[in-house]
Amino acid sequence: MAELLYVDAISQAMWEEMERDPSVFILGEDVAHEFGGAFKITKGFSKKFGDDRVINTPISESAIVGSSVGAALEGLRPIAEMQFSSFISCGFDQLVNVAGKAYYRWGGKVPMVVRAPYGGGIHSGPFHSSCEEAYFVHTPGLKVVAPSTAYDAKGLLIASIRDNNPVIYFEHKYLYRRIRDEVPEGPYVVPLGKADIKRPGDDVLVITYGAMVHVALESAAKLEEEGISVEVLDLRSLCPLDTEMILEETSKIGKVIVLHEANRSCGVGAEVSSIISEEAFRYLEAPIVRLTAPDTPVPFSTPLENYYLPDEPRVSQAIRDLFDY
Amino acid sequence: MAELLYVDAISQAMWEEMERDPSVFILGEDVAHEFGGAFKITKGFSKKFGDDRVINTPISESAIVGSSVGAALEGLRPIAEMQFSSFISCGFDQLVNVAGKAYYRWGGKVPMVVRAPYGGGIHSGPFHSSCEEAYFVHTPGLKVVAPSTAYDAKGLLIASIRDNNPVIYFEHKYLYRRIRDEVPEGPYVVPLGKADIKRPGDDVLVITYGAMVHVALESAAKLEEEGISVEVLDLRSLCPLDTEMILEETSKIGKVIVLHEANRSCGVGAEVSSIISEEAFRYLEAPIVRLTAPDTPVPFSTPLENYYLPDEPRVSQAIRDLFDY
Amino acid sequence: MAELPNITRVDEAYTTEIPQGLSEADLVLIHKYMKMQRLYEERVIKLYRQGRAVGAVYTGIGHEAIAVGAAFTLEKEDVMCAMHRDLGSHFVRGMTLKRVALQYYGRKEGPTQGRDGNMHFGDYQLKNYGMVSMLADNMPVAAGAALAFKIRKEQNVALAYIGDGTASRGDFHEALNFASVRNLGAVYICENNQFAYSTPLSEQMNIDDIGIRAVAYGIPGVIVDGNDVLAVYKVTQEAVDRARKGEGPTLIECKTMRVRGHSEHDDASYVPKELIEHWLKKDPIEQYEKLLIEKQILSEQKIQEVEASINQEIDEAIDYAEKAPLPEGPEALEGVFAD
Amino acid sequence: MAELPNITRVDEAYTTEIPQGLSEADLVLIHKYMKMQRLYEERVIKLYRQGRAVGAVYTGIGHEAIAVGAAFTLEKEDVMCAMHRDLGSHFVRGMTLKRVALQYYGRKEGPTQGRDGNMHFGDYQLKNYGMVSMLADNMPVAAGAALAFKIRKEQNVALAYIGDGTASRGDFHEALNFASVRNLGAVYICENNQFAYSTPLSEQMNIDDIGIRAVAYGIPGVIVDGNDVLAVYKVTQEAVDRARKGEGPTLIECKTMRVRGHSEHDDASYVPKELIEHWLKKDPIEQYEKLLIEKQILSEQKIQEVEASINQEIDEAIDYAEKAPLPEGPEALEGVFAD
Ligand SMILES: Cc1ncc(C[n+]2csc(CCOP(=O)(O)OP(=O)(O)O)c2C)c(N)n1
Ligand SMILES: Cc1ncc(C[n+]2csc(CCOP(=O)(O)OP(=O)(O)O)c2C)c(N)n1
Ligand SMILES: [Mg+2]
Ligand SMILES: [Mg+2]
Repeated sequence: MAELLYVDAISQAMWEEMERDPSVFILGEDVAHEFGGAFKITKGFSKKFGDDRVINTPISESAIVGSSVGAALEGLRPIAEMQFSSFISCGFDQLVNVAGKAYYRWGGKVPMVVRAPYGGGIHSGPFHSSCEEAYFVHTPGLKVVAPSTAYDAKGLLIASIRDNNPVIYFEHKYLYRRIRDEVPEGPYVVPLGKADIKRPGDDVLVITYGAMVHVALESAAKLEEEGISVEVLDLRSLCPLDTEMILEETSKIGKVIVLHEANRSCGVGAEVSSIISEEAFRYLEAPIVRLTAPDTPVPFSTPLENYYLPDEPRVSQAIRDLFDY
Repeated sequence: MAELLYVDAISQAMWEEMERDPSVFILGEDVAHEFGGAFKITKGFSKKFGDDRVINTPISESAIVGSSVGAALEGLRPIAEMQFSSFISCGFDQLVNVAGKAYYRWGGKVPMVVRAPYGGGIHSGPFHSSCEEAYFVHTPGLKVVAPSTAYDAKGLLIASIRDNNPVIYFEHKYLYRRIRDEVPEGPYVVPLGKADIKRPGDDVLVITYGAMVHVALESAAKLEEEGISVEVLDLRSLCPLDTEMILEETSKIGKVIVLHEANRSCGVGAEVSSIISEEAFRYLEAPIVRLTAPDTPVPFSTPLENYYLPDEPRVSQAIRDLFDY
Repeated sequence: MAELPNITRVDEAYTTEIPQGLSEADLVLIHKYMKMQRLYEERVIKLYRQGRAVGAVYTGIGHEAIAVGAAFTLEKEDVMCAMHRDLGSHFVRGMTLKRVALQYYGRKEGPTQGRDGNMHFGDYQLKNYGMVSMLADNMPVAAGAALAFKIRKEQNVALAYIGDGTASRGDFHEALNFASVRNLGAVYICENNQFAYSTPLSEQMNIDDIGIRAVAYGIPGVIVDGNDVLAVYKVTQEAVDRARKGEGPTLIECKTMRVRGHSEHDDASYVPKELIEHWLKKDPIEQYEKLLIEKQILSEQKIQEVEASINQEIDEAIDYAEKAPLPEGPEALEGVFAD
Repeated sequence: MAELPNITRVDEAYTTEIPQGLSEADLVLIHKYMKMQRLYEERVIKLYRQGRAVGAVYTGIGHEAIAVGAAFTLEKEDVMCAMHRDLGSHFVRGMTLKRVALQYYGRKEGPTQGRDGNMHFGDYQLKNYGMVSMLADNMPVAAGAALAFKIRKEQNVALAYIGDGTASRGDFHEALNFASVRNLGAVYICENNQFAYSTPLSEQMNIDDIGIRAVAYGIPGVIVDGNDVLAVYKVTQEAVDRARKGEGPTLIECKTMRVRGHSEHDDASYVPKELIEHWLKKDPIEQYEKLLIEKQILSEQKIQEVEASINQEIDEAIDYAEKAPLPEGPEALEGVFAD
């Protein structure tokens, strides 16, 4: 099996799905022609699939999302690219009120994917580093995924494209060219709603997703030397959430850290923490710890951003503290 | 002291602040002239304060929010009315990226209020009943309040107008003409960030806000007869959150229900629950229970909406169950 | 004012020539759908006053020529995105009075299964997209449907209705620009009824005609008398033809007047009485009936028969709806996601 | 094409007449600010290549006439909302090279205290609003500042820069419409550099001139050669005058070309070479220098002195910035809310 970069796994998923299914098409700013998108993820797609299936749009996020809804209602499967996830705010209304409510209100099926390159660690400041997933987890009718590996990136994107609902696919820019793992050629699916144990362990459970999975894995490797056995649970899918696995692992391990790089208040960490304290209270051996970014914009300057983002030393320390509780 | 309707307390707060401070002005759809807004809250304001301070806008929520930011940066104190809170989605980007980040990024002060008539129970379906507060609690740089009484409505609105930050003021449409309580004439302030015990009690703590405060009070009155002493804590301010009082009351009572009518996942209830389980774990005598609307749009038809909204019987039952835990 | 390129005005006179492609049977059908809208909405107003209808009531009384005239140009495979004054357009597309009544009563059997109310409905089978409250949100959606047609090389069109107030929203701009630059077969019908709730045109925009905004997108703009059903039909048909031929979108402004309140809880006291009276004299149904009688297509008596028959259908629909079961509470949880 | 009402075109020729109100000292200053932008940005490109600058680098090389020409019309009390190609406009308004360098290096002393990077800055004291990435978001904000001036009966204006790509966003429309209907003193400068990142105009819009969109709002539109600093100054000055007199907003389209990549990580291989070469021949600084020499306002030698002095200031600024302290990590938590 070939090792692929995270970013190439995303390209491959779209390429294969577009080959397989003529109803899949791509639209977004700068996605077409030789250029192939700000991150070159659709490079070569125009040549292969033609101008009708790889569409450059004006800078109109609301029209991008809204017209994706229209095309999806007509049975196509649009993949809309936000140039950076931060700009999803400009298409927010169409996502929340049109995409998210069509099926519930009048049975309109909206099989569409919005790809949202998100996350920090790349020195890009408030408008190119933010994490928006919680907004959409809070919104009924939208599914939300956030892969951490190339394997998951491909499988989740294929699952998202085939899903009959609007899916927001948060792909982490920091991982694009930093993460590489084995990815089968040809289509396969990582089902939405299934978490994955990225590393099993006994003493402390770290529940996380996206780039923070790798921070957690770093901590786990380090703490193994200190005799602490850390399990890393990668949520992968934030809506639907794999409540079952969250509760099962919690009940086995009893000490939980929820880790993410999004802002803290009303984030996915809050949701996971409260599900656990509602439904696995009696298994808890210590308070559930949330380790998240603070409630500030993502700052630009390196020391500020480094402080802002949870990192291995702080994650490891939190694990140690919890282990010692 | 005069008893005032919730809706009239809102009008009075704006009226008095506009009399006191020439930098306060109002803008929004249909707010001006004899008409005075969809809920008549600014009726009479045009006559008193003139066309420059009570401004009808086109249907342009993004321009309403964005121009409020501009006017606020120039030292005015705009009060922008969303006709219904649901339409705040159309001004979301300006709120999140412009209003919320100006001070952090470059020191631009944005003293503005966005009034957002929200909430269900009025048979208005998905687009006129929704609750958006969690989006903004999750967003750095925005303050969020949600009064439950006429007294708080006035005092919190005055505090919001005087605050030097963007504040989103969620006023509950269901309470407009249903709630009436004593409201002093003349300006007073209910400080942002301070919760309020609406009814003290010993056995079970219900933490809530907005219209659900009254549901909780109904349950508390009812359960008193059954010998269960219920405390009702009204958050009033959702950001900043009165963490101190939440923890203090939790540590005294030990059994907590968080109640709201917004969608469940990543809602304010999740935040409160996880703060408690992080910081008051050892005081908890039972799992924290969240009682919220489900993760669906707000349905229109009466039986559906009644099922959707937490109500006295279900709140009471949850309290009984928790009491018996 | 200098004439603008690619802007057509047909707002002067009432059309008396029958547009090509409309048979006598069509003319009668158009009349029937207009009448269905009028009579049903008049009934709903009564029900509302009696406290029998649930929720707010918006009517399109006076807008029937636009609702019906524009929708009548569409084929089955076309997509329609209506707004709150376009009940007649739904009838044109096959919606029944019974299902509309079920919708207004929040019944399980209705097109939204009680999940949404009054005009907030659509029908997937009929290709009528569900109305979204957020004004102008249907415009990019219609562009997207047209995009799907283009990608699949189908010659269908997507038609969306909007109001004058709607033309101030960002999505109006993004949709028209996108539809234009991708040359999509979308037709936008702007019902300029001179008010957005309480706000007159003069506080919404600094121009006299919304149709001229087409200039900003390099597409045809048409300004037409919105109380003249045949004129509305004709210009829409031309736009639909262009769209089918791959000649891109059109913006059509239909001038009319909201002769009642914004909704039934609004007394519209902010509207000058004379303005309403002026427009009531140009009632689209009365004018059309006059024409039909002149052309001997319908008689007074026949019209009364049509009314009676519609009223009976309305009676039955309301009766059926009032007795039809409501959804059960827990059904609120169903249908958030498609399988 | 028929001429449109209230649209002025001054895009044919290079202006050689000195606009009223500009003294010789002004002309020299304008040159200096343009040069400061050019030389600083050229330096930043070097630093970027050496890996010394943090984050992305966007330049306005070729846009200096617009950045400086438009900003030069403003008074201290006016508000300016610049974009990412307008470094020169900040210099006009009093921003120093040193503080800009501190910004690029993410230093504590910089205008955003390291909280944001490169062109994403503003200065509250100078009334330069901080640049927001979301294109067009600055347009309603400028309208709001103008609204404040109107409410307080001050004759200040608010000026916002945007790009051609920006003109596709909903906020473009909402802001222009709102500014027009409330008659606000806002001036919008659209820098049409023919590309939005990789996307040429032909894929952004179906019209030749963005300036004509003014028609949709009933306001003056102006189309001007964006490489002619005096022409840009002149039409902006006229718009600013109108705004001060309470005559409402103006949309000015400045035609230019992005002669480099979108940012320094973009090789712009999608741009036809000839197009760039064509525009490089019309370099705004070279053209302006030619004029100044012709008019004997500057000499070749004097220009070299100006360059040398700016370069020295840049050396000092970079040197200072490189040595200046970074913020401390925990400072990330400060300053979310104003007291
Ligand atoms: C984005 C948005 N903002 C506000 C509203 C509230 N609202 C409902 S109808 C209406 C007036 C609509 O005016 P217009 O577009 O002219 O349509 P009309 O009702 O006159 O037919 C308003 C402001 C809304 N539905 N959507
Ligand atoms: C709302 C929004 N969408 C996408 C982007 C990403 N983006 C940054 S610059 C740019 C191109 C801007 O084009 P234009 O407005 O013509 O300005 P130019 O860079 O050409 O000066 C894009 C798409 C953005 N900043 N804002
Ligand atoms: Mg209207
Ligand atoms: Mg450009």
